[in-house]
Amino acid sequence: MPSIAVIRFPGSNCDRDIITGVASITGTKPSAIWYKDTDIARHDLIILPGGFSFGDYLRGGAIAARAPIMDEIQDHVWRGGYVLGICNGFQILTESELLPGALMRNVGLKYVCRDVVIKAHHADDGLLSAFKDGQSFRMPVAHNEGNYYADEETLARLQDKGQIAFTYTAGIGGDKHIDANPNGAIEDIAGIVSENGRVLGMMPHPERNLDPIHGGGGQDGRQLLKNLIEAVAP
Amino acid sequence: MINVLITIQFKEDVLDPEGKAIAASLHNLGYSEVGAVMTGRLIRLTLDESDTARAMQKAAKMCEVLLVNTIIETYDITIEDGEENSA
Amino acid sequence: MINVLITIQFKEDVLDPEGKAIAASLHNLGYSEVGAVMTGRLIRLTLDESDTARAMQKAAKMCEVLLVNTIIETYDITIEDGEENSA
Amino acid sequence: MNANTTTQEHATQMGLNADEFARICERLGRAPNLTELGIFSAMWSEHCSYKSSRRWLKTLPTTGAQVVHGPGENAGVVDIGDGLAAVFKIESHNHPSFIEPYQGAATGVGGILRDVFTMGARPVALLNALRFGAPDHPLTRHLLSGVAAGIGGYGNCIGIPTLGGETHFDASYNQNILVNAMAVGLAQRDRIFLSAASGVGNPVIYIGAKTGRDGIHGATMASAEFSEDDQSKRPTVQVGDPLAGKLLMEASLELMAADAVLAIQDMGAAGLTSSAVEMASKGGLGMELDLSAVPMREADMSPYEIMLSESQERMLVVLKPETMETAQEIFDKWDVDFAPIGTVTDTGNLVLRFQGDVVANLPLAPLVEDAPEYDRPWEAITPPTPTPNDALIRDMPLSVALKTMLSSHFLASRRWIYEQYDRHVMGDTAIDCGGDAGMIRVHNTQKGLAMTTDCTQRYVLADAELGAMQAVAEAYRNITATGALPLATTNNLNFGNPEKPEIMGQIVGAIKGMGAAAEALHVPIVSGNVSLYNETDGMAIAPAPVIGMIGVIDDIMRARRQAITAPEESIYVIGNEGLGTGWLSNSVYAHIIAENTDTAAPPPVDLTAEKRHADAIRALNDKGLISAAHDVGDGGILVALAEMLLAGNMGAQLTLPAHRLTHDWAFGEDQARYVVAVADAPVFEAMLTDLEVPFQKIAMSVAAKELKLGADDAIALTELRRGHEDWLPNLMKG
Ligand SMILES: Nc1ncnc2c1ncn2[C@@H]1O[C@H](COP(=O)(O)OP(=O)(O)O)[C@@H](O)[C@H]1O
Ligand SMILES: [Mg+2]
Repeated sequence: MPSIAVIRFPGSNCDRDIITGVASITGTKPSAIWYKDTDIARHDLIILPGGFSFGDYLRGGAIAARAPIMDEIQDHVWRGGYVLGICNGFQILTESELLPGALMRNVGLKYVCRDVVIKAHHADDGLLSAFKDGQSFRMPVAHNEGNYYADEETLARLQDKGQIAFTYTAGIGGDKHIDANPNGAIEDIAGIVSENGRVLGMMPHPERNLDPIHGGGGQDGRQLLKNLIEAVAP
Repeated sequence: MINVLITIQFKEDVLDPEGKAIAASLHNLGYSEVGAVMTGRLIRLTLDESDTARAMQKAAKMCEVLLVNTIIETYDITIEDGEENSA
Repeated sequence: MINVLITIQFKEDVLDPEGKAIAASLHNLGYSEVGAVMTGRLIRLTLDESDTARAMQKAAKMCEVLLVNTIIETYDITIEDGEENSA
Repeated sequence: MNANTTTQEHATQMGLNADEFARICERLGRAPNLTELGIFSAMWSEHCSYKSSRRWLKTLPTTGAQVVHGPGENAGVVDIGDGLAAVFKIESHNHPSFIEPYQGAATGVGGILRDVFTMGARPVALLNALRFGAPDHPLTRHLLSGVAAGIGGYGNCIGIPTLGGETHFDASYNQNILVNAMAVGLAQRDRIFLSAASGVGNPVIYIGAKTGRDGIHGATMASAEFSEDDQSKRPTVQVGDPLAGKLLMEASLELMAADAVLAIQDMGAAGLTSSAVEMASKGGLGMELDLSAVPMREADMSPYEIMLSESQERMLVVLKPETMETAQEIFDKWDVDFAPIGTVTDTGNLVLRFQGDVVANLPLAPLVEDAPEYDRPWEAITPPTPTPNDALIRDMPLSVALKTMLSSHFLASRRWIYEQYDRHVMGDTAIDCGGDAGMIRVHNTQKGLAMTTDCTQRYVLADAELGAMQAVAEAYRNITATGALPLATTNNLNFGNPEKPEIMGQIVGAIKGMGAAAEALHVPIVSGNVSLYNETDGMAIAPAPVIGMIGVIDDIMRARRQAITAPEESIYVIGNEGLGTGWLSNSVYAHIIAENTDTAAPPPVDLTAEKRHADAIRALNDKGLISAAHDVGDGGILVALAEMLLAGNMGAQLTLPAHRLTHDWAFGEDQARYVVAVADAPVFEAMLTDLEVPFQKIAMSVAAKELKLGADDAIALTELRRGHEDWLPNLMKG
């Protein structure tokens, strides 16, 4: 099993959730690392959890992205380590330019918490390697700023290099009366990976749909996390 | 066409947690010379109007009616050529 | 002590849904003379610094490092006595 | 000491009448100075002293084997087994939310969370109860969007799921909206922290955000009637800082876990004043504070302002002296201010120093014990007569009436609101908004904790005693429908001006009805809040004694939702119509379809039947016989059934004989009833027959996405859904 650590910033609030979720899959609790501690060297996968790091003041993830621990994470990436950012973690990854583009305010100008269905894209290496093309997952999103934006050139590059990891797909709800895309993200983008496939950011919360008690009924989040963990240590 | 710039800030006694967070972050980044930080919003409008005084008046009305939360915020209106009016 | 005003706006080709929503509300309220509406943020800092040129430089650095997401935003810095610099 | 003594004129400005001021002077043997008068006015305000309601609140049932701490603490504490306790309370932020809906609602959430974590509990869920004016009133959209965003803004950021609530519209709230927020927390039963100070000489520590001029005199404002043109009383609006709230919460819980805390109290209404006075007086001791040591956000604050500020995210703690260093480390880690500001004394006085001078010296006893208590004159309610069913038009096809009702402001989906709330954070959500009650798993256990808020104010307006009883009964059913056992109650009494005998009559009636129901249903009232003077220019709100309730289920896998998700299940009503045909008087049907808005008699409540039917539901569910359950409330049986079908996207065919399919039957709001879906009908029926509980099979679920009401009446689910889901988004679009 890969060694996994979860970074906690002041205002992170899905740290316990992802720790519990991962532990229920691997049988081992990921380490929790307080952002003021900077020793992350011995871990394979670093997870930046959801929440409101530093209150999301200024812009979601902006202040956390400038914390010293992000230099360590940068080094970890250069060393070939893996990083997963969920929701606020994704915002931190774009703010720190570990991933291209930006997460802007939802077009609806409101916080949105509801289920979405996302479709995965396969890549031969990196975190997407265990996904099948078109494999779909249902799970909740919950965010104010999930509206992914990239300029044309960046977008073309993302498409070209297969960096679009997840896209929102198909309406949901009783008779699919709820839009597929919850936030106006360009090209329905729900998650992207870095060019080397090792840094993944996504808005939906797999840790919120992996237990039999969870409302969606399914456990798609469990499968999604399993795929990621498998990719880190096949 | 008149371009109007409206800047909106918190009233003096109102807590500005965002300003506080930004100040702390700038200090952490080594900018110890930063003192108080205050945040606000700005709104830029074009008005199909030729008279600056009237544009000013209308903008003030829009601020009161919609754009500004006058319970906690104050605003300034600038006609883009430079005139200014405080509220 | 130097007072610095930073105004931050979306780049031109970045969608500003809030601006659009405000324009629609103003039209609903009968302000048909309102054309484009753009929203932005402002940040006011005091700097413990005596030289305006240096203050300007430092503020620009802070914008690049933290205050502005240059992928989607542009900024202007004004030293409160009136000097201005565009980026 | 400062010689600026006060006069009646000052007292009047602060909301104290001549009797009250005279009593203060008498007990002090002198006139108070301005700071002291401010402290008295806050402590003796309606908000802090409950002077109009206290006498009646004492009559409520507050005990039971499950009760660990009843009213009088920051929140109620209930034993949920296995050494664990649930800690919960509801609180209003009505006036501030009308002035500034976003911040008012946000700080309301922050405030109720502090009440819960002050007791050593980790908050695990939030709920709310909201009342807005008529949907087409010019302020409604602005207030609703601000309040919903504010509740989400705080709750989402601090990372606690919002799992339920209720939203009603009524013109009586046009100028006085209601924003009640409830928080639920979990603690070790033997690790509850209280506020009574102890240990003479022990340090008193201020923790949390800095003090500014926010909300000075908020408590007195919450105790005064509004006048539309009176802006002068409006204090600086409090702004919530959920990040500061989160850090304060984590630091406080860590401090308590480190065994450093002797007493702890949040600074809520009346800020430092009420927290210091309460801690010292509950401990039977005294306290001396140096106000110069209080962390301040603004320059030149006076002692008066420091004592009365309602800045958010602050607490007062009495620490074990030997733990100062540990405490300091914890607060450094979380970047939270930590300032020793005084000591516990044995003088029985509150002594305040500022820049070296004593600026106030008040005996605590008069502040607390001598707070006025009024036996206000009240007019007993005369229960109105019911509108006979025959006086109501009943000729529309059932399907059309159903669709109209489901897309009315009474029953339309509240999704637009609750999609703005994070409902899944903390990872233990089993049932979120949109069902009867919310439910979380008690972390690391198999136990479920169910929770709800309820009140049907049009019933209360018609008959306060019956209406309040019904509110308790409905909350009880909502918990029961999930399979959980209701445990205890909190309440928020929202009323107009108690100095009017008819309003006082509503208050007295509601307390009686609520008490009787809580007693009969074994759900003691362990906490609560009173919000009076919800009036503008003499117009009082429709009274809303909002009930918050929690319940527990031992095996969360047995929790039931309202969605019918399988075809060919039998659908039953449990319980029967009170008058044999269905109670339409003052129902949603009467208001929306028959356009009869009389404040006519609401349905009667039979507490014995409520209890018996609920016990039956639990017994059936424990045997695994129920696959979906929903209580029958607003709109009656057909609305309940439609909601279950919409939730599961499943059709149904009514199986009752045509002559039984009346409007009275379909839309009557008789109490003590549930609609359930059942896979094994014979066993189910046999068991109910044994239990002597009335039941009736009404329908079968079918895969076709349609509700078939009879030979020539049917409606597609999409059509029902459209109006139901679109009403609120359309309203908010304007
Ligand atoms: N303000 C709100 N916040 C969260 N959930 C809400 C709110 N208003 C209504 N709801 C949800 O909408 C559903 C319907 O509410 P209500 O009509 O009061 O239900 P019931 O009649 O079963 O008590 C409930 O699940 C409730 O939790
Ligand atoms: Mg309800």
